[in-house]
Amino acid sequence: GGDDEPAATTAAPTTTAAPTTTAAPTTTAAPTTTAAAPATTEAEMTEPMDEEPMGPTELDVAMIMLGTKEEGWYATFIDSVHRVADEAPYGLTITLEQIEEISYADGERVIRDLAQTGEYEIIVGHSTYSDAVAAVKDDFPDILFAFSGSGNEPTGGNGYWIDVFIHEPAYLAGIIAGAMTQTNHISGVAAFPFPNVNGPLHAFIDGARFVATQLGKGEITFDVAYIESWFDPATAQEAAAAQIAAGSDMIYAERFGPFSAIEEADGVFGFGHFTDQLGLSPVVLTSAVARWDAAFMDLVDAWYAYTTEGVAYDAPMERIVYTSMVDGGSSLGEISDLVPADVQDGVAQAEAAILGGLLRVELKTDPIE
Amino acid sequence: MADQVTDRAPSDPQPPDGDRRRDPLSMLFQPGAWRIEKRLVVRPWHEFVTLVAALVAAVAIIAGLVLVIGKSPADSFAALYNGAFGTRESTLETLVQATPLILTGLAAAIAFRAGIWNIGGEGQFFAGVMGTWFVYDLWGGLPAPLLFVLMFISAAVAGAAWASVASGLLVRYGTNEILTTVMLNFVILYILSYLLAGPWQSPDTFYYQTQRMADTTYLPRFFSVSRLHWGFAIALLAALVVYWLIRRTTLGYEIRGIGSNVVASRYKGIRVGTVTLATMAISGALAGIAGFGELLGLHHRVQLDIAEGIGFTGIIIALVARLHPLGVIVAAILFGALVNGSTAMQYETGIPKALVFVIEGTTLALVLIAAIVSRYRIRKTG
Amino acid sequence: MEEFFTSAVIVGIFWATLRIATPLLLAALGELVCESSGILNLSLEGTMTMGAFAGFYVANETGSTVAGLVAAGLGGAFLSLIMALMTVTAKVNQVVAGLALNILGLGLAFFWYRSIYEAEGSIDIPTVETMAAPWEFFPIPWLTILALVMVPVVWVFLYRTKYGLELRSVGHNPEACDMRGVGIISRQYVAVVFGGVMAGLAGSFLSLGSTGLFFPDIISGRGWIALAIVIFGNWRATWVLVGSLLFGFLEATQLALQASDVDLPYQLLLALPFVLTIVALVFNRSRSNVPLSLTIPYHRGER
Amino acid sequence: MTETILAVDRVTKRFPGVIANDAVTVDIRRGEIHCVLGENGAGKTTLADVLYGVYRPDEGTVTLNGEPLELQTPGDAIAAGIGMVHQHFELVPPMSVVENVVIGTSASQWLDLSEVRGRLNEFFRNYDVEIDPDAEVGRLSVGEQQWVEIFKTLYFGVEVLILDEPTAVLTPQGVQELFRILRRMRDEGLTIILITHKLKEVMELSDRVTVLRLGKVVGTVNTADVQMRDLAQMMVGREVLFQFDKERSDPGEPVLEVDGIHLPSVTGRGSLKGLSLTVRAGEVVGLAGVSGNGQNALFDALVGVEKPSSGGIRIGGVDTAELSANRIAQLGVASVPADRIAQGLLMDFKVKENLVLGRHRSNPFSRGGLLNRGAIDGFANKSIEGFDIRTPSASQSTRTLSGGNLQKVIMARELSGEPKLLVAHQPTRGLDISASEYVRRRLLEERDRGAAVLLMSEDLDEIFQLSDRIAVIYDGRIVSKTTPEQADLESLGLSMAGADTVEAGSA
Ligand SMILES: Nc1ncnc2c1ncn2[C@@H]1O[C@H](COP(=O)(O)OP(=O)(O)OP(=O)(O)O)[C@@H](O)[C@H]1O
Ligand SMILES: Nc1ncnc2c1ncn2[C@@H]1O[C@H](COP(=O)(O)OP(=O)(O)OP(=O)(O)O)[C@@H](O)[C@H]1O
Ligand SMILES: [Mg+2]
Ligand SMILES: [Mg+2]
Repeated sequence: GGDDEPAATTAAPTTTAAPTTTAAPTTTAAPTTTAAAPATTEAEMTEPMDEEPMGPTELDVAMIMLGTKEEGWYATFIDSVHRVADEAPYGLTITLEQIEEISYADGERVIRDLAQTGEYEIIVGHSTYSDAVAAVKDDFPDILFAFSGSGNEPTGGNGYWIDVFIHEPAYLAGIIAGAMTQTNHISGVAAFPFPNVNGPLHAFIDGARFVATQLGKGEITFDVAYIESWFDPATAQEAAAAQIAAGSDMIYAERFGPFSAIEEADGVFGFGHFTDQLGLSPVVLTSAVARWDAAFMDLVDAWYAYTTEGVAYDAPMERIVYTSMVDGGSSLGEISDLVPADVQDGVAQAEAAILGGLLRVELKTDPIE
Repeated sequence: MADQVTDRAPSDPQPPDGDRRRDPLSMLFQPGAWRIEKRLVVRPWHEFVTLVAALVAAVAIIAGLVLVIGKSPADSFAALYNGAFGTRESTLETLVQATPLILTGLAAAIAFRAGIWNIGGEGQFFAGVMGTWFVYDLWGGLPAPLLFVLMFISAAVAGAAWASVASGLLVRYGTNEILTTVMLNFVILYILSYLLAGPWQSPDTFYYQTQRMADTTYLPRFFSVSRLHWGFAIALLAALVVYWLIRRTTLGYEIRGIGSNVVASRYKGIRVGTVTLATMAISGALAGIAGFGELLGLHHRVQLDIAEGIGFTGIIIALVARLHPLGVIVAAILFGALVNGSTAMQYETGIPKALVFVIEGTTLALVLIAAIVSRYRIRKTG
Repeated sequence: MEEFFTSAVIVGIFWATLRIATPLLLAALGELVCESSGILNLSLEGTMTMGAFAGFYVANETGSTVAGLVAAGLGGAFLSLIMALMTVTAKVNQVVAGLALNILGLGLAFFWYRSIYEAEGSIDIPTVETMAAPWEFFPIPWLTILALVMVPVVWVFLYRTKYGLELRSVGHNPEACDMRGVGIISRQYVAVVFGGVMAGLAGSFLSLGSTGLFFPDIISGRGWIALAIVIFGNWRATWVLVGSLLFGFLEATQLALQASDVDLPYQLLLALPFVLTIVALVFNRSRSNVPLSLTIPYHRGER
Repeated sequence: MTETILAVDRVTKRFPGVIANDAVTVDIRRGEIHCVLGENGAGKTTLADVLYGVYRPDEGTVTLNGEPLELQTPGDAIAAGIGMVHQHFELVPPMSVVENVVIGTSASQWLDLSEVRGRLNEFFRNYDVEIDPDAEVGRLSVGEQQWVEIFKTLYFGVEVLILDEPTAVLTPQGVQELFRILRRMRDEGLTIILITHKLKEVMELSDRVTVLRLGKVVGTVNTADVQMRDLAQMMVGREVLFQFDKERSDPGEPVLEVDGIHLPSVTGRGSLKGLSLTVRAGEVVGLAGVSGNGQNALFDALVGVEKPSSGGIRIGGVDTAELSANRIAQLGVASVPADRIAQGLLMDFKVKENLVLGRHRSNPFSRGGLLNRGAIDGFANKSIEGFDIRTPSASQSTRTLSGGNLQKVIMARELSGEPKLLVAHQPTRGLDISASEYVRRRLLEERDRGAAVLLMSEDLDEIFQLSDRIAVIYDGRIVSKTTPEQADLESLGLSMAGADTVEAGSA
């Protein structure tokens, strides 16, 4: 129709409305649908009733990790991506490429190379890589970069910073611990004194102290061992063993490893972190589970809006953080049968209170002791 | 031969087996009258041929593994090459990888020249990083040129100091330096971790990391497209300086001297202790400068995993380069190419990261063997 | 603070010391024999990783810890066989060969693991039953017993058998042995591979003995510490034992301190074992037993 | 007894750049003592090593008792009944005598040292030698180590025994002792091949002699039929003179004054127990003694690598007891160490670099910390010229130089500074006649120039030839002093063996 166009315009003053009216819908449609494929306009005009899937049908996500994907932090993220993928938002087929063992030092190079392959629409990593994202993101404006965790600095633009807090389920776990401890001594085995590490630990002890006072069990002592590594189960296990020796009988396993030590001792129980670890060991009573579904979905939305409507990426200059079980950032894992019914009830009540907004679990991120 | 074994007194059942025939590899070379013997002179093409053979073997093995996991070797090697030298960007990125390795390679080379087994390049690298940050932390406000000089000196001094702990113990108490340097690698990481958790921790992040440095302290880059920074030039310069030091100065003479024969050196009045201290100081300083380059050239903030095995890789590079300062440059660049190429391979063709290590390890092992094999020849005799 | 000295804590430290020392002791004893023959094997880190994986894999497949241990030994033997080929046969510089094999060992184990367990998120993290304790009164994995038993075994082998004597002679003066018809190559192969088997077992203690998991960085520096312990122990089995226990004790203590209310910057606690090892070494002034031709390759009839 | 036990037939052995054995043909008869005579590098050791399975010949055959001998390793040779005592000891220093003997011989898998110790003591008693079977070999004197080497080999009960220059480290009595034993062994039916380049020994001991030169057999003769002079000619290929005609010396001021120094034994290099000694300008003082009596310790103290615990050393009037090695060197002290490769040279260095070792920091060889290559090259070429060092170029790797040439490098280096004091320890050890002649002449030239020369040697001929005065060291002290004119081998040998412990006053 390119040739008639000048004709139409010249015709306009002379001839009557007839041509212009026909022209009207196309001309009005034109600006809005420039980004979209021509098929869209046809769809709109022919069958406006039932919507054909529009725009992209595939979303390729690349995820880079400091360690291996067994590590809880990544495992739970991968779980979330799979859950989201199963729901196929916007009818998208979402695939996840996982790249392990990329050190902070290599982050920028790897992220840049990944972007250059042009295969990935979203590239996510731990917030260790935020520096790398900051360095790379402007060279690849079409790609959405994201990093998760409490760590680093926001980058804005197409660099999104997402996070979740799991102190609420940790609090609930603490209730179990406080109710079940014999020795009034409970512990945590953790990586580094970071906020995402300290938050749940504080909540865990608060939950425990809460019930302890309720049941008049008296003062609960708490200690945490930082093993100075994101993944060293052997040391984590020794740390737990030391705590057990020191009289602790409820151990919050912020890292992999303690359960095998706990299994050795009797009357000692553990709590999982990040992922639902009930299946990992018989001594696990429950887990504080991190859920990235919502956060990841935000990324998908942002990307989709950008690709389909050309809505510019505009990452907020602070974390997009899902802080509670209410907004879906976290949940309490399955509870072991070893937990007495009345305790389970107590937990259920507390959980309800949290979900109902009646109970606010305070988030403390300062190092313990 | 068999009868000779039976000839032996039954009282001594052990057959003599010091000979090459019982030596699996050599058996391959021992049909009849063929004989392995050492070359009096090893010509470049000897080395070249064996090197090529080694690379072919490496390629074969890697191709096998790639097939095992059901990927295409052709694509994989294409990706490997592209990742290493395929484009101008990747070539420059390879040089970026090589930059710290040249320096830690030199650090190892000069120490080994003196017969001192400095396995502490890793720790001395971090000492350099800490030295750089220390100055920035105190006098970050100074005019850039002055600040650079101070940071550079401080990095070198810090690396030297950390190395001197080991050499001091070695000279004073004869404490084995392999042990002390290995141990000190661990110690300094904990010290750094402590600093990053406390005094040095960036107020606005919770990681064990410092604040990001002001961009006035970024080392200038050569091409806008790449990350190749002045650290590379510094590394090349360092290689020339070390070469000159070893060959042209009396200190270099004495360094090689105690490396060649410490007893004779002492008899001829070389102060072995002093030279040992000097050598380790230089070695540590080089590793420290590597830290300076990585911090100001790439990362701009101190982190615990700012480097991964750079010190150890430096040792490999030094020995692959036969401790020759200029050879170190080549070896480092090739290693950088191997690292980048194989990571590219990883996401181009979706092979697991694990295979990257296998590729690096296999190639290294075969190249090392080739270097030795090239010193021998097989001759027909009798 | 006084709470720190409760008997429970002391007992805890005692067993923890043994547990932490076990992999170090196994690896260090193997390395002791290896170095006695004149070969410095720096690839312990990689060899232990191989053992940790091989043991984990087989135990996971068969459900038998013993089978796992055998596999771990073989896994270690495999990498050390490459080490022997490179250093004994091809006479590659031992330091660089060791470092290269560290990379290779880690890679092979990780590669193998991945090509078998394609873990997807938290669903299927493979685990194995951790090793049982031998007796009621000995509440830690029985591999520890083996490690302790290996101390006198290695000592007797090195100092009370003909083969051990010859192996040590090879480490001091291979030419002298060659001139006596003592097979150098065979002995060095035996020593290196023995070291590999021990390192493999050491690695498997971490996967089968303690955590029931495998992951690439499972060794995280313990191989290096074992190497240090051999030197610290001045190439004597008994002192290697002392070194391993000392190290285990310090590590256990610092973890116990963290579990107590004693308040110290924990990084300094973590650094303590390494510092004290150096200090101990400085004050160990007895004559060195280092094998005189350690790292020096032997070529017959060359000079 | 003319039956051939070992027949070497046209054996050729090449090394890169050298033909060490060139179609060598020898027949060894059962129960004879057969000397193999030749200059350094003539190919003696190589021949022995071929017979012992260290090398496999490139061409030619060896037959033992008529059977072709296909040796792959020394182990095979031992199995076939051939034993060898090497020129350079093959011992494991940190281990005891017994353990050294056991290596490769023990029958059982379990070590039974007591049994070996028993047989060893028997041996030692039998040949009356004083060695503690449990002593650490590294701490034994060179002479004692020599015995250990011999007994190690005999322990196998071999039928052919090869000894490669075994007498280098023995006293005259020691040599006599050894020869007595060797004769006895021969009479007991053992076949002995003795490698040497000392003509006296050949004449005294051997039944037949084979002379090698440059890898070729010059001839095999019955000892009875020849004169020493003939052998010397066969060996060197020209006339050799045996006596130096050196004119009397006129000693000047004392240059070296050692006054009762004590030095505790460090790393088995012997100890000094109040040794006093004076060497004047322009004289050669010969220090005779069995190795291991403190010569090493004295050498170390004089050049300054060890500090005496008490007593004084004055060189040119300066107290050097506390000075560092290179400060002492700067006083004009030159030294020729006993083990040229271990103590004198950097084998990885170029020849020219070794020629300036020790003076590399001083003018003109270095300026402001930089090596002055021009000066070094110039000096190197001059030295190579002046000392007739056989090397392709000044930049040749020292490693490939021959023993004699290595020694020349050291002499050139040490003498170039016109030293006030020259301490020479075993300067001709392992060198052949021509090389030795050269070195000795050089020492005398230094004396005549006015240098004080202290010559430590275990070769008494050398001591007699060169010395103006002779002192005997025993157990870290000077036990007797004499002159070549007054002294006779007999008494000297006795005091070397510690017969007279009469402390002689300082000279
Ligand atoms: N392993 C070797 N590699 C190269 N050349 C060698 C080797 N061994 C001996 N040669 C050379 O072969 C020749 C013969 O050496 P050989 O040691 O047999 O002489 P020799 O008669 O024993 O001398 P000496 O009296 O010094 O012992 C010499 O030129 C020597 O340098
Ligand atoms: N390792 C070696 N490799 C190659 N050639 C060698 C080697 N060692 C010695 N040679 C050759 O053998 C020659 C003689 O060496 P050797 O050590 O036997 O000295 P020599 O024959 O005893 O001479 P001299 O009489 O001066 O001591 C050397 O000049 C050198 O050419
Ligand atoms: Mg010679
Ligand atoms: Mg010889």
